[in-house]
Amino acid sequence: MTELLLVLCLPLIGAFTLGLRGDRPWAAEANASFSLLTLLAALALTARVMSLGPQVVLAELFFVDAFNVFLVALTAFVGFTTSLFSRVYMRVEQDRGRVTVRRLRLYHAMYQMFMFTMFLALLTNNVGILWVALEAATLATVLLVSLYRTPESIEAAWKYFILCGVGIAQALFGTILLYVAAERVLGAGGSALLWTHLYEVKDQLEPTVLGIAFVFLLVGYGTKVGLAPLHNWLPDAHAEGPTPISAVLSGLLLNVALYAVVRNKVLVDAAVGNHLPGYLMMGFGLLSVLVAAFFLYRQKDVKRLFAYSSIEHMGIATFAFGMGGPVAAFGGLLHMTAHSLTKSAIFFAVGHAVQKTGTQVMSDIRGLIHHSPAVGWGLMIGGIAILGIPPFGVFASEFIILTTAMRDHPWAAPVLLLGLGVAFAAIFTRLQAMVFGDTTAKRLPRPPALLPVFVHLLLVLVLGLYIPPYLAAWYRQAAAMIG
Amino acid sequence: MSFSHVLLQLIQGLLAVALAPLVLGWVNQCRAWLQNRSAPSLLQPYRVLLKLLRKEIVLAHNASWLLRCAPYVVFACMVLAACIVPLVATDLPFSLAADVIALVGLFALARVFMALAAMDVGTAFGTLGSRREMLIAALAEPALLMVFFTPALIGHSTALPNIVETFTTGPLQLYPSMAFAAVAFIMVLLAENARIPVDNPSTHLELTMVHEAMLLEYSGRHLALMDWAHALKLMVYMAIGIALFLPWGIARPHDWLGVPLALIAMVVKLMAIGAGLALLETLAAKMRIFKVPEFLGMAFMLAVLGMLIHFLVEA
Amino acid sequence: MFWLALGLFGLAAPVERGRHARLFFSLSAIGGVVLTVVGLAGLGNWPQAMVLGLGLPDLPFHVRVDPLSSFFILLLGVASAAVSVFSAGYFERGGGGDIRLVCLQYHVFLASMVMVLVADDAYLFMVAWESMALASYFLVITDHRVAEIRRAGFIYLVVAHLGAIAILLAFGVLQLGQWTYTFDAMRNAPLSTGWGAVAFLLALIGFGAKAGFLPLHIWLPEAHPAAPSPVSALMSGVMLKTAVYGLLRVSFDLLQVQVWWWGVLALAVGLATAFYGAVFAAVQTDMKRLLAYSSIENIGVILTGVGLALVFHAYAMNLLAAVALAATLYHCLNHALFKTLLFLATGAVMHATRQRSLGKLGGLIGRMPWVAALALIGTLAIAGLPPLNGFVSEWLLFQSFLLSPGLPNSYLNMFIPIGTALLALVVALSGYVMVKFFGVVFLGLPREESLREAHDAGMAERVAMGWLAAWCVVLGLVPVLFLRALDPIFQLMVGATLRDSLDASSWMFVTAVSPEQASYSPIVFLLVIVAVIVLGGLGLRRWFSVQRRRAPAWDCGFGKRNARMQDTAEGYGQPIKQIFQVFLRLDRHHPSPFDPRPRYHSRIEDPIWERLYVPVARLVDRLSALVGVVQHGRIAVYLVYSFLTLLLLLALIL
Amino acid sequence: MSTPLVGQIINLLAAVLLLIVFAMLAQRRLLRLIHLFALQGAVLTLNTLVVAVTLHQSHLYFSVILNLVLKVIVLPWILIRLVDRLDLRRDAESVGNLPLIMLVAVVLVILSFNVALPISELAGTMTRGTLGIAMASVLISFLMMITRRKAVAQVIGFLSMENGLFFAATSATYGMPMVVELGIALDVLVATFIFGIFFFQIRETFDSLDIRNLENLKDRE
Repeated sequence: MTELLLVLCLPLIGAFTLGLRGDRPWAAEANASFSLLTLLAALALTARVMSLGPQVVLAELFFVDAFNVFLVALTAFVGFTTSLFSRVYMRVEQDRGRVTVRRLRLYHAMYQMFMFTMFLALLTNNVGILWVALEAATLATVLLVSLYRTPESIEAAWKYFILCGVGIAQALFGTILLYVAAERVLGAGGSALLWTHLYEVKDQLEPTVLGIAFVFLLVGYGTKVGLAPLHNWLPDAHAEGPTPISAVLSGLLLNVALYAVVRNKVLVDAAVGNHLPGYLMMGFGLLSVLVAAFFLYRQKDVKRLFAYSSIEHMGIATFAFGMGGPVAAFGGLLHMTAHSLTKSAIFFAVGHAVQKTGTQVMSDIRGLIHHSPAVGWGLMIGGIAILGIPPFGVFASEFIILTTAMRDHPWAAPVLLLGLGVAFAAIFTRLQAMVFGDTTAKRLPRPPALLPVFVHLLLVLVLGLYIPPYLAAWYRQAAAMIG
Repeated sequence: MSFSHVLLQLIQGLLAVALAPLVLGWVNQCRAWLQNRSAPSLLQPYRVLLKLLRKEIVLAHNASWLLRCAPYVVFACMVLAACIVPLVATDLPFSLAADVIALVGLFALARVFMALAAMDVGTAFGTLGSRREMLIAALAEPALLMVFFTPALIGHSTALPNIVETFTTGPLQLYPSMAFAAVAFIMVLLAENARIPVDNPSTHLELTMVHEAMLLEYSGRHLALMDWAHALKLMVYMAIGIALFLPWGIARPHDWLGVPLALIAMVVKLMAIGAGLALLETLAAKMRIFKVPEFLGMAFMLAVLGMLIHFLVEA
Repeated sequence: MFWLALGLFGLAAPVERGRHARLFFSLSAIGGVVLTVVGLAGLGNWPQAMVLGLGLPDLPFHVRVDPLSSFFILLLGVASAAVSVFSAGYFERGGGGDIRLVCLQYHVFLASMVMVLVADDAYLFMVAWESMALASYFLVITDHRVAEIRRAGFIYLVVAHLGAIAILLAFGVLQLGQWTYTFDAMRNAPLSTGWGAVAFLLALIGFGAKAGFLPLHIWLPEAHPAAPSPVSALMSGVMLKTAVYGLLRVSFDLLQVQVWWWGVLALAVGLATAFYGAVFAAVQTDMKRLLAYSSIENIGVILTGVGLALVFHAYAMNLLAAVALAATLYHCLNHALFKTLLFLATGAVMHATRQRSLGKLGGLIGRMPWVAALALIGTLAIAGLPPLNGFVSEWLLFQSFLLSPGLPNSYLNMFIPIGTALLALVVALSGYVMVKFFGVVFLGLPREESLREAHDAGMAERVAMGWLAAWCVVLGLVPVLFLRALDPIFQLMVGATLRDSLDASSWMFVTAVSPEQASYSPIVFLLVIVAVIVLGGLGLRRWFSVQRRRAPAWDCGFGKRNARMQDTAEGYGQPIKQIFQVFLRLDRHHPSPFDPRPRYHSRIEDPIWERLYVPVARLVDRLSALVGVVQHGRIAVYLVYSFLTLLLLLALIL
Repeated sequence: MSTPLVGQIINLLAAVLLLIVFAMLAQRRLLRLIHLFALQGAVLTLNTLVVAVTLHQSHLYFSVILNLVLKVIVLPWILIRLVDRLDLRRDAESVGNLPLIMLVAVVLVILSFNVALPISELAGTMTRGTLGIAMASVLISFLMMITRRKAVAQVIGFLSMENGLFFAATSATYGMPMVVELGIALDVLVATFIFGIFFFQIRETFDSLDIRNLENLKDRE
């Protein structure tokens, strides 16, 4: 209860304080410490939920169960590490005169605001509020994408804004339809939009309406997940914004959007009966993997490269959830976790690499391990992890997903094989060229913040070799709930 | 394995080693007659060997130990081969030590040593000879193996004594497949023993020679051993041919009376084959080195045909 | 018990940060010896399994040692012991790269190979498998400033990863959903023949990518020359065998039923690979490339044996299957021994001369007698000559080929013998290749002045190579004893025992199925040959006492003979080039007769690279160009995408 | 006041809404577009009011006020202020191939009617017939966003899409729960502000609001 409120309020308070005082030199530290407090609160919350089980609080306004609590913990953690990274990163940007103090204030305030929207989206019990939160997340990040005020960044932000706005509007329509269906069962008024109530009656809801509703919801939230062909905003936004923002977009926003999709899918699945939603998600997933793979093959910009790899991995996770069943769902959850940890770590490393070489063009980044072995190895290991090579967590999830796919949906296996193969070749050849060979990197005034990178990678490594029982228990509960 | 067996084994081995130059002499004599030249005496090879053994050894400056070991190894291999092939009797203790495949391996060992030794000094001719030798061998081996396949199928064994047993015991039976195999075997024999048309044993014309080119750096007893081994090899091949294609007369196990008869039979057969060889060499002309693959390919085809015929007609 | 060795590797790995590379390498050498003992011991006794705490939930790491895996552990132990000792000397004298990193990766590599061999569930197997690939990749690009080396490493890892995905899918077929990832569960999984075939094909592709079956071999000739010699030795000698192990494990252990055409497929691929490798090895001019292609050839031979065993087993002729399997396993071990030995020899040569191209070596037998002598043993062994070990496996393989006409399938009866002939050709060609290798490197005159001050290998190197050479000889001389030790494997895999045929005659004689069939005794070979040499030598000295004289080599009276006149590697391969031209992609350019400074050069390329991989790459290029158009840049177009998606889905759902 | 009459009124208003959306789709002049948008908001409010009065839905009154304030007064006011600041009063743009677009719009109307049919059958509200129109106006606003080349016009399309959604909410159900309504309204408001900020950013970077300048980030050489 209190923890939950803390998780929600701390970022909000942080947003306002930093909005007012964000131009002070200690802003970055304040940002980090707010994130730290949030993380502690989130941990307390998870501890509570682990001991007492799912809870619904504040007049059914919020609820916590196995599914969202681990996402909350993950979000808080990545938020904290990213704030540590951004502390150093933004200082360097400031030294280089790419951002003014006023913009830094905006940056910090919006960072906290974004975290708030994430937690709100995860914790709310109300389908409508979930929508509101996700829209707000767009609003919070869009100004950060255009933080540098370069033509490209403004263009990217504009596209991000319009595409996600439109997409999310479809989601609202879907939500309305959902409400229509729910109202008949639960009667008018607030309760008809509460997950807790909806889940109780999920098999009495009207199939056709929910079918149509799901289409709108999938297109809407799918835009934010970055499923092809709705993904076009994603690479631009990732490439042009500040790197910490790319990290949280990839690591958190996509996850939360996928969370929304999955929640709705469970509902619709139960109502519709036939496996249609699952097949839709599988289709989107496979398409995303393929399209992303071929895009990866032709990238020149390092941040775009990893943005597309996010699309690919979101595709894999979507495919997993589409397959359904406890095992596949387990794989999907594991994949979400491992991906957000790994990808944010990669973006940290990339950020430092870009600052060292002063370019995002991969052909100009060479031999990182000579001047800065830590950054080089960080990037290398992160890349290896994200490419699904053991003993890292991404491999564990891909192992589960691929084997299950081979068993239950063999037709999908060749597509996955092709997609993963092309993606591997595409990413690895660039990775190798950037890390090894003769160097083009320069020294930096400030030592890079590599702690986050290696903490993340360590966690991913652990996930690949040993999943602690309580975590496994979470996963299994969540998987049982959504599978 | 009784004492008599060991004795028999020793006799055969020594006999083979002793007779090998004679066979060579006989072939040369026949060839001389056929080309109506005045023939050298039968014992000429012995005289040559003796002369070489007495001569001093001249080694190139950068000749290594390999060059000096090779002749002994090659000679030893041939002696062993001569001990294994049933020449006069089938129940030789050593014949258990190798079937035809192992025999091929034995020849390969000798060949490789010869080829390596030829490369040792680093003259153009040595390497030329060694690479041609290895090439011919590489192409001859498949054919040889296919030749062995048919009798192995008939005799359900790759051990020469057993094959001889199957052919000699029981009613006389005609195997058309064996005819093909025999022709193929003769072709392989010509190639493996550096005879015309593949190689010319009696020339030192640089561009055509194969076997002789490898021996250019040898002198004295080394050369003697090499030549002797060469003669032995020819004889062993003939003996294999006999064992496979006209084994009648070879002494069965435990009939000691058969041994003298077998000796006579062997001499006759060797003389016949030698004459035939000489005839072939007279009729054929030396071919270009890159015609050899076709020649051996032909042998291979014949052997395969033999095997197929066995499957179609006899099995 | 094998945890001792494993722990040693595992422990050696993290502690690497010190600079005492020598200490660690010798430690791991001891580990190798321990593994050897463990493997030998494990051959006899029955499977013993255990479960580790790590792994996925509900899927802890299962570990199991049965005769098959302990055989490969033995193989790994023998080879790694030698390589570690060698590396102790090699890397100290600057093998290139950061010694500590190399040390770490080297031990991770070894440890992961052990894990692959003992893994008993799909997950652990895949983890170990990929870590193996990764560690070896990093070892390959130790000297990553060179562009070709990076390229080689890249090709290697991509092929390896694709193969790994294929293996993963194969396991996906074998498992029955719901976390049944342990091999035990897979063994008992009822599987339709169709699915079994899918699993087998996936496994063949996956493990083939690692082992280098045609046409997945292309990484091999790139990666082996790129890596430091000890690493190439390990990769070629041991890592390829882990792929064979995987194939055997899946096809004989996990898959319950075999279908005859699987075996035929394996047989065909194996023969093609072997032939291909032999021909290409014959025309190489770089000694490590040559050895790499010869590895491809040997792997082909091994696969041929696997194929035969599969065919026999599919027709329930288990005894013959056992013979074929014996040949296969024996050849695995042999190849691990002599290929490692030869790669170490090249390492020593490169250290002494800084040369890798055969065109620049020669005459080293005088400068490096030790290396030359040990390399000679390896050369004779790999050329398949009695009485060394290489010949034993080939003899067994030929025997099982000769037994094939018993098959109840007349097509196979007629085709398989022709395959035998192809095998014979391969064996003979490998003899050709090895004569070329040894002759050009060690014999003749030094082709460069720099070679005159080449130094012989150090003590560590000699010990390492001596150990391997000793194994070659022993395994060559007493095959029976070793085959008896292997017998549990045959009982486990094909449910037949060779005991009676092995015990039929004395320990000196190997027999395939029965003494009447065929027998072979290397001991007799050796004894007679030695006896003749000794007697002959003594006799000659006794009766004909002549003196020996050194003189310049005979140059046909030409008088200006020099090192450049002797045959180069290129020249030595020329006849093969001529005869097998159809299989090679070679661009040759002859000088015109009026050329003042005539130069002849010819380059050999892998046709499969041109005909298969380049087109695929082009296709991906074209597709990605196609896809690129989608990312159009115009926001309206993007809106249209989501608009159409929406309408499409609506149409779909109504 | 008998229900059918009310129903007719509501249907009438719905028809008017559809008409307005078509008009917006065709409208070239920016200022007119804003006026139309305000009008759309007004009609929407009226419609909600009618429903509220007839059915005494207390919370609908609230959303009536919310609508009135936000969509009729505030947003248009902001937009007009922006237009003044960016002096776009005279601004007009060419709207591609108008007949074709109209045709597509008609097709969309038909489609959305059919999609909405099953839903409106089981929606218990008396206003259910208008759900099709709501969906149609959403899709047509979507179409408008696709066809427009000026940032402002695109934003107006976005806002009118929101209107359509709101209309859908009132017609299919009697409005969403209060919290959600508030949240949505807040989002829309903030969104408009941010759009405003963007106008200036775009303007000062590209010195034009033509979004054809924003086509450089792409993946094709």
